[in-house]
Amino acid sequence: MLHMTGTILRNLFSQRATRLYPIEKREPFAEVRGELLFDVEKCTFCVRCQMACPSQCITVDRKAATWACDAFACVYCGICADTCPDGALSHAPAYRPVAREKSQMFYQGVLKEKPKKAAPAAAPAAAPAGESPKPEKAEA
Amino acid sequence: MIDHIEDITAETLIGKVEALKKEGYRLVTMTATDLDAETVDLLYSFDKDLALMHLRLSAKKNAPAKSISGVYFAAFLVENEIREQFGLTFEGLVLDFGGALLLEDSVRPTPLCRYTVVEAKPEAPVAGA
Amino acid sequence: MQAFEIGLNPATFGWLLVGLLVAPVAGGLIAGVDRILTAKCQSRVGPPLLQPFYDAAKLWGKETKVSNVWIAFCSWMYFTAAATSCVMFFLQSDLLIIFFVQAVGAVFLVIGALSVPSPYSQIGGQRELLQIMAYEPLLILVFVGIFLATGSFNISAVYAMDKPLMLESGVVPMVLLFVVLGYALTIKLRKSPFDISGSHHAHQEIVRGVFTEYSGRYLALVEVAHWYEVVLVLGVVALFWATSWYAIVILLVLTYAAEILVDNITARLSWRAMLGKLWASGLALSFVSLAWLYAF
Amino acid sequence: MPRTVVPFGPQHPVLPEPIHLTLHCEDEIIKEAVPAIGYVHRGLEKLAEIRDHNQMVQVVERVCGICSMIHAAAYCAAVEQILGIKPPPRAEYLRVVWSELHRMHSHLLWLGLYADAFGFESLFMHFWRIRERIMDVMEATAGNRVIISVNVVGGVRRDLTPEQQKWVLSEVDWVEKEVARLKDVMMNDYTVKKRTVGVGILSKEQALELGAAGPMLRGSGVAQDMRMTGYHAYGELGFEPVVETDGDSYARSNVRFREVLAAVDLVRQAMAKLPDSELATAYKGRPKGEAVMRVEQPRGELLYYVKSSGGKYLDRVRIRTPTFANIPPLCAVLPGLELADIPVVVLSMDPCISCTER
Amino acid sequence: MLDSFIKKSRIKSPWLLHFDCGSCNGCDIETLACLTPLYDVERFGIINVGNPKHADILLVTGCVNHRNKHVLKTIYDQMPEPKVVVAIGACGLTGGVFRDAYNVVGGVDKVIPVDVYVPGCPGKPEAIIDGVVEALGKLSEKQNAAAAAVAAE
Amino acid sequence: MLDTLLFILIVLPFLAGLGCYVLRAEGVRSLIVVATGGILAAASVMLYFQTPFTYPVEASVQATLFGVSLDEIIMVADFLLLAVILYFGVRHKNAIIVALAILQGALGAYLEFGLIEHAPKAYPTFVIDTLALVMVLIISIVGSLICVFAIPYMKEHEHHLHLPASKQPRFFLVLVAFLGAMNGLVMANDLAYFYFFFEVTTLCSFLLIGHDETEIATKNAVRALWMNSLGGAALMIGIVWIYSELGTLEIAKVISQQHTSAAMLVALGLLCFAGFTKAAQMPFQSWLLGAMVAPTPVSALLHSSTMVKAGVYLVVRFAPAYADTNLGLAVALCGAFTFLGTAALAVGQSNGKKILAYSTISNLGLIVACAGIGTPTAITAAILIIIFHAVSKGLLFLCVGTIEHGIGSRDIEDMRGVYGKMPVTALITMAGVVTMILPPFGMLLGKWMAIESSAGSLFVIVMLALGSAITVLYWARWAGGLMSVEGGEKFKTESQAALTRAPLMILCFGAVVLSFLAPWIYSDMVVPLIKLSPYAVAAGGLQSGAGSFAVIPLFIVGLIGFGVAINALRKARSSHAFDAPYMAGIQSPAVAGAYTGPMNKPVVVTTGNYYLSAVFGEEKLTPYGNFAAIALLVLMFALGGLF
Ligand code: SF4
Ligand code: SF4
Ligand code: SF4
Ligand code: SF4
Ligand code: SF4
Ligand code: SF4
Ligand code: SF4
Ligand code: SF4
Repeated sequence: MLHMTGTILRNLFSQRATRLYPIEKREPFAEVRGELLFDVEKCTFCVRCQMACPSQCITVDRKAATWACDAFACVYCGICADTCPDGALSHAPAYRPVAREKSQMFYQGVLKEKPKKAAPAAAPAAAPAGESPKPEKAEA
Repeated sequence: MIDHIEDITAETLIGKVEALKKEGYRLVTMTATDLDAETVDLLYSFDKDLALMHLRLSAKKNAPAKSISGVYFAAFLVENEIREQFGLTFEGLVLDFGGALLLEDSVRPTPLCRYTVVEAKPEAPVAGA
Repeated sequence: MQAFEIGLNPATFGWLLVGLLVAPVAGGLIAGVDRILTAKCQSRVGPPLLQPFYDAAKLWGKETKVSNVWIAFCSWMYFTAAATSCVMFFLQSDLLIIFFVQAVGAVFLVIGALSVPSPYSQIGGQRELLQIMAYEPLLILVFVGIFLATGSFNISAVYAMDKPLMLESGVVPMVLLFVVLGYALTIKLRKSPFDISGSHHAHQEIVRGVFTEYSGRYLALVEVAHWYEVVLVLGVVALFWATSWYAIVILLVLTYAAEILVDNITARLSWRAMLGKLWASGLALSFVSLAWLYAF
Repeated sequence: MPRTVVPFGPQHPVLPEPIHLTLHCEDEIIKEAVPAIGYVHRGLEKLAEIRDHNQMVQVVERVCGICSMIHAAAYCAAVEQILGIKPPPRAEYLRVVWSELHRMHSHLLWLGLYADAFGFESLFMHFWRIRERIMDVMEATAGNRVIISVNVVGGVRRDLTPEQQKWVLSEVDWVEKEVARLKDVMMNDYTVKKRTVGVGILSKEQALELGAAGPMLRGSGVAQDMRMTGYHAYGELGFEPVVETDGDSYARSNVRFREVLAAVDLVRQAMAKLPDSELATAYKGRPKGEAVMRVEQPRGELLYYVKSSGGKYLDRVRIRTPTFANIPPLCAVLPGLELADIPVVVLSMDPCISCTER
Repeated sequence: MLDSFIKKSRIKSPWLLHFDCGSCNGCDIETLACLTPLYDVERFGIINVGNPKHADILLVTGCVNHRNKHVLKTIYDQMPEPKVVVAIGACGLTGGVFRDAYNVVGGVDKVIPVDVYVPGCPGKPEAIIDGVVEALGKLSEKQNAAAAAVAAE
Repeated sequence: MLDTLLFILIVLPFLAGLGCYVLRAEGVRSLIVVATGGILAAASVMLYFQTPFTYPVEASVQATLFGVSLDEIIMVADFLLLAVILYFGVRHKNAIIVALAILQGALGAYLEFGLIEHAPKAYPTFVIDTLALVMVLIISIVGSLICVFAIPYMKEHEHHLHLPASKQPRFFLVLVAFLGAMNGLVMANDLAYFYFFFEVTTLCSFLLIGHDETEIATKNAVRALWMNSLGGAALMIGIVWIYSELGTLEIAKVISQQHTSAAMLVALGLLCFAGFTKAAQMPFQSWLLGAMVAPTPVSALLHSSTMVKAGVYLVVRFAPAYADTNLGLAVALCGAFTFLGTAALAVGQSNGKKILAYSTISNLGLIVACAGIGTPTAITAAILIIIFHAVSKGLLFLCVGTIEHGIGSRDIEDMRGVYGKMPVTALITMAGVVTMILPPFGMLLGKWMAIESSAGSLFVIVMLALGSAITVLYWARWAGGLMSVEGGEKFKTESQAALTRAPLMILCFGAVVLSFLAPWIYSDMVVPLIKLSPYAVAAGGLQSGAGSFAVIPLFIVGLIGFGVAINALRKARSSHAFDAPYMAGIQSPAVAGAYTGPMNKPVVVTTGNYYLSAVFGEEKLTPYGNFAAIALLVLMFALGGLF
């Protein structure tokens, strides 16, 4: 009946196992698939990521040069990043932070048919990069 | 690409299954695949000493199939599932969930049928509250 | 009971206040320490010391929703009875009566649980009754043992002695009785292996058993009443060596530590096993010790 | 005598997953138990009709978040069979490593839940504390804690560097040491035995007749373990199935307990023999044909049937999970138990409803 | 004074109810892991109560299917106010990888109001802790808003 | 004055009964019963102001009834009575009854004509001390209330049975006469009188149990008759023996000293044995359980104020004679064993009346145990329990009867949620249960005294401790079940015949108020009897060296708590925040009290108590219990005789 006693007493008198998150955070492991990062600069809107994504959460519009992702439906599998021929996609080591509202990743790029240095200044300014609140919200 | 498949018919099914049971085979599972508008492919899988053997049966959707749950009780679960997902009814099912094993009435009936949706739930005794 | 001396005798009045006000605070703190120590035993940090008070206050402020209004009635009856019995203890009243008053609370807790036709609460209520049935005879017999040693059921008689109760009339029977009291204590503290009718933890087959249908402020009352009861039972423990404050503290700490240890090294028993074990070994132990006390 | 009807689940604190049992009891003795499922049914076999065979790897991995990697490996192996390719040897060994890590974390998780089911909180806590080391290993080596997504059709996506291998071995050593410490508690503690010995007995004959799988079958004395068929690299590793004969909850928990240690051993063996090769075999075209693949999950034998006619999407993916096979035996042992035994016995089969219902 | 203590206590004593609403178990074991030594959410006063009548926070995992959506609604309704809901994992947020399956409703917020979303597949224990903390923030905001509304009247 | 009172208390019920029998009109019968009840109650209260008193010796000698000498009437009636019993024995072909009746007749004749020197009586026929007074008050007040309750009850009862001709006249004849016999029994100071009344109660109960004349009723009535005849025979032997030892039939003389001679102890043992049969102590419990087939007022009467109380009265009455002897110890053991054994048997029951029956026997066991212990505190306990038990138990029987009429079942499982249908009755029942088991009410006071006074006796105390725990179990679950109903918001109000409601209310009120008055009951009723004051009455509490019970302060605290609780209940009710019970998240939205179960069908939740039938089942426990009880009886005679 006393078989657990040793373990209990050892626990009692030794260092606790608890990591005091969020006060104490540890370094994430390298190569952890966290939040999806998108570099609109590199993207060629080839749609491969959209085709590969098992969760079907990426929408690429080749003509309008937009790239959108329902980040709240992403399952962090990393397939898109593996697929992307241009290295436009990567994963941060941490997950996307918790949120009170759902939102979408939405990027407006420019078509890079001729990879010239033409109109480089306009592009970043025009791109309303980042997140926009998703139109349909919780039916409260 | 699957070894040991034996084609059988609805008539020989029960006899064959009983024979397998006598030989000491264990029922692994049944698999249904929708072939076309009329037929469902039924694959019965058995195991003995780590080796698999299968029986294959083409069942007509509109005719009730024979249940093997009288021989292998464990078959009742998968047969109920097939009934619900493919609309195939089984004669002699020992424990009948009446098509309410997994799905609510509000869900499209027989969702795993690719070609036809079997709308009528023949003897559906589902009691609405 | 010296209740009639209230107002005449400042000391009595003081003890009344202790029983009424200090005891629940102490009970809540004990619960807090208990949770921290238990967490430590599991290599965790555990909640803040004041956690039980936060819990109770939060519950008090929740929306009140009940399945049957008798829950409201019964939680108050439980509270009143627990507080009364605790106060009576500090007024050095008759042990049996204190215990019977405490039983009023236990019975109303069960009646409240049974008043809702929810299977979990019903099963919890039935199990709670079985627990009462298991520990009640043991406690009565412990009190009889105290009576045999002191000649009275009144707590004042224990304080009137100059030797600690544990050493009175021979150590063996009193130690055995103390063990029997330990059984009852484990049930009353709702600790493993006897946390059968409703444990502090949720992972139980009957959800929260007897507490399932108590919610909001009614659950808060039940919690606070439980603190009173804990103090009461620990008070009985303290009687066994009540000759000095040091001894009382040491005895209480040791006993409670043992309870935490037992809680952490055992699985929960089923109620059949509990009844069997308590009636067989508990009654046997108390019988032996009482027989010993009679003989000498 | 009046019966108490208990709606056990779907929302219930001892049930990690939603399932329902209508229990009719007298004095808490179960007289009749009627199950109801469908609370986790998603219908993901149907997704094969709108996701290609590569995307399906990620879908089947999420059939169940506990033995997820094994699902994916089994599915990939089935598709590989149809394609007629063989993964490179290093990939086969790595699949064994991750499979066994999954088995360890799954069994540790289970041992904890099982302890909680009989009210042994500190034991639960301890098992889960040990398990966190495996989760770290998973996260560091595969990029995610739970759903590790290392499989692709043809092989694996991730490799283990030599430093990682060393670290994994040392973590596994620690786990082995800690688990071994708890052996006495699981096997000899009075209260634990009181709650598990002789509870929910499934005889060898019943187990075979009702088609039990995994520890449920091996706890009843049948030495059947799919790993004996030698898939992945198991054929090249020394492996003995763990078997107990009593058929009660105690026997089943012992099987799992010992399997944790056996898994440690398999990880070590696989690491020692890890061959050098590519990680994935390249292939062309789409699968056409059908295949059946069986592997041993922590919960027992898992069967994948995949059929494809060479189109963009597969025709059929059928998943027969171990819990699906273990439900009839469970139904057979419930009557006559005490209510308090229900969590113990249900857990002793280690149900995975998410798998069962897909 | 009691009022302000109660307010403080609400933040200090979040009892939670976890409901698996058709998840793959990935998110559930991560939620359960939060209780265990490494993460030990009891530090925040959290107890996993398993009974909606005692709960303050509802943690929901899974993609919600047509059978369990009724259960979800029921247990939400049984929780006494004030209460908050945290949806966990891609499934709980949107249905995740299963969104297009026939028996999936797709997201907790289709059935009950959700206060905090915890992304991930599965949500990591740390993220779940963040979610609970965020939910508590929301709870206290709700509380202040309610108090302000009362004061305004 | 006294003559009149005695006449009213003993003879009037017989006459009233005859009136009921002869004047068959329902209205007249009701009037007679209510009037008799009222007069009896009034007379008993008046008697209270006369006591203690002794019927003068001279008057006793010359006492006549309608001009005939009382002694002779009794003598003749005695033999007539035996003849009637003999007749029933023959009619029901029961050899035991026949043999016992003949034996008693023969012994009676031997006593009357062979043994007794018919010198003028030197002692009073009736002595009314406070013990007798307590009994008279119970019989006349509680008993009368039950008779009144029986009026509407029997009407409905016969309505249910569709009888061709009403049997109520005969029923009320026996019922009312029973009260007279009981009054006579408790006041008698002459063993011959005592024996006569004792046998009258036997016969009356036989007639009442068999009243419905169903097969089972007859069978159980016959069983009651033979068991009680056994007691009658034991009593007769005991009387003869005592006379041959002491040369007197005067009870006061017998109990004025402690007896230590083996012969006297065996004779007293026989008396106790007679008491045991009448009080249905184990192993004789079966007759009282069988008596449950009778209409509920009969059960109420037998259990609370008459019949079985005659048994314990006998044991308590003679307690001083065997105090401090081994016989006393053995009696205590027998009583404690019955207390424990029948409490355990009650756990296994779901039939409400059977639970009441076992509980009655159990409490009688406690009284017997106290009598056996025989210390002043123990006797105090015995008397207090007699009083409070009569009131509470009478109340509970009437409650069960009322509920039975309301829901058509006497099973406590069917009584679940009765609060929703019969709120007033359910609350009264609940109050009855509370007064049975919880402080500060009288039953618990008695139990406390019993435990404290038996603390010196190892086996007795262990059995009492166990038994009292078991008692809580079977009462509390019943009370809880009554309330078990969803919502609690709005229930239909309950209407009831005044003659049903009034006795319930009076008894309920009585149970509470009497408990409040416990300290004064003690000083008024108990102290004069035992001529000692083991407890000091101070500040509304009772105190002895061994312990203290602050009745009034506890009452006050209890009232405050009760008030707060009721207030909380009101608030909860008016807030209307009702919520369905927890059912794992699948409450059926459509069907109340159901959930959506397998196959999406609604499953109605039922709940049952735990009866632990594997241990506490009647069939399981009774053989062992009876065996042990018989062994204890043998021990009793052995102890009494040998030492
Ligand atoms: S990580 Fe996976 S789920 Fe997420 S966007 Fe990329 S492919 Fe889609
Ligand atoms: S992210 Fe990569 S894969 Fe996706 S569209 Fe852009 S370039 Fe193509
Ligand atoms: S029993 Fe369950 S809820 Fe309680 S501490 Fe243990 S794990 Fe947490
Ligand atoms: S068998 Fe269970 S653990 Fe394994 S993949 Fe399936 S669901 Fe997951
Ligand atoms: S067995 Fe359980 S944990 Fe494993 S895959 Fe199935 S649902 Fe998931
Ligand atoms: S989000 Fe991912 S891990 Fe969580 S339940 Fe869904 S599939 Fe499983
Ligand atoms: S229910 Fe009552 S009145 Fe009716 S027959 Fe039975 S005992 Fe008589
Ligand atoms: S209710 Fe009973 S008594 Fe009345 S008519 Fe019907 S059967 Fe007869």
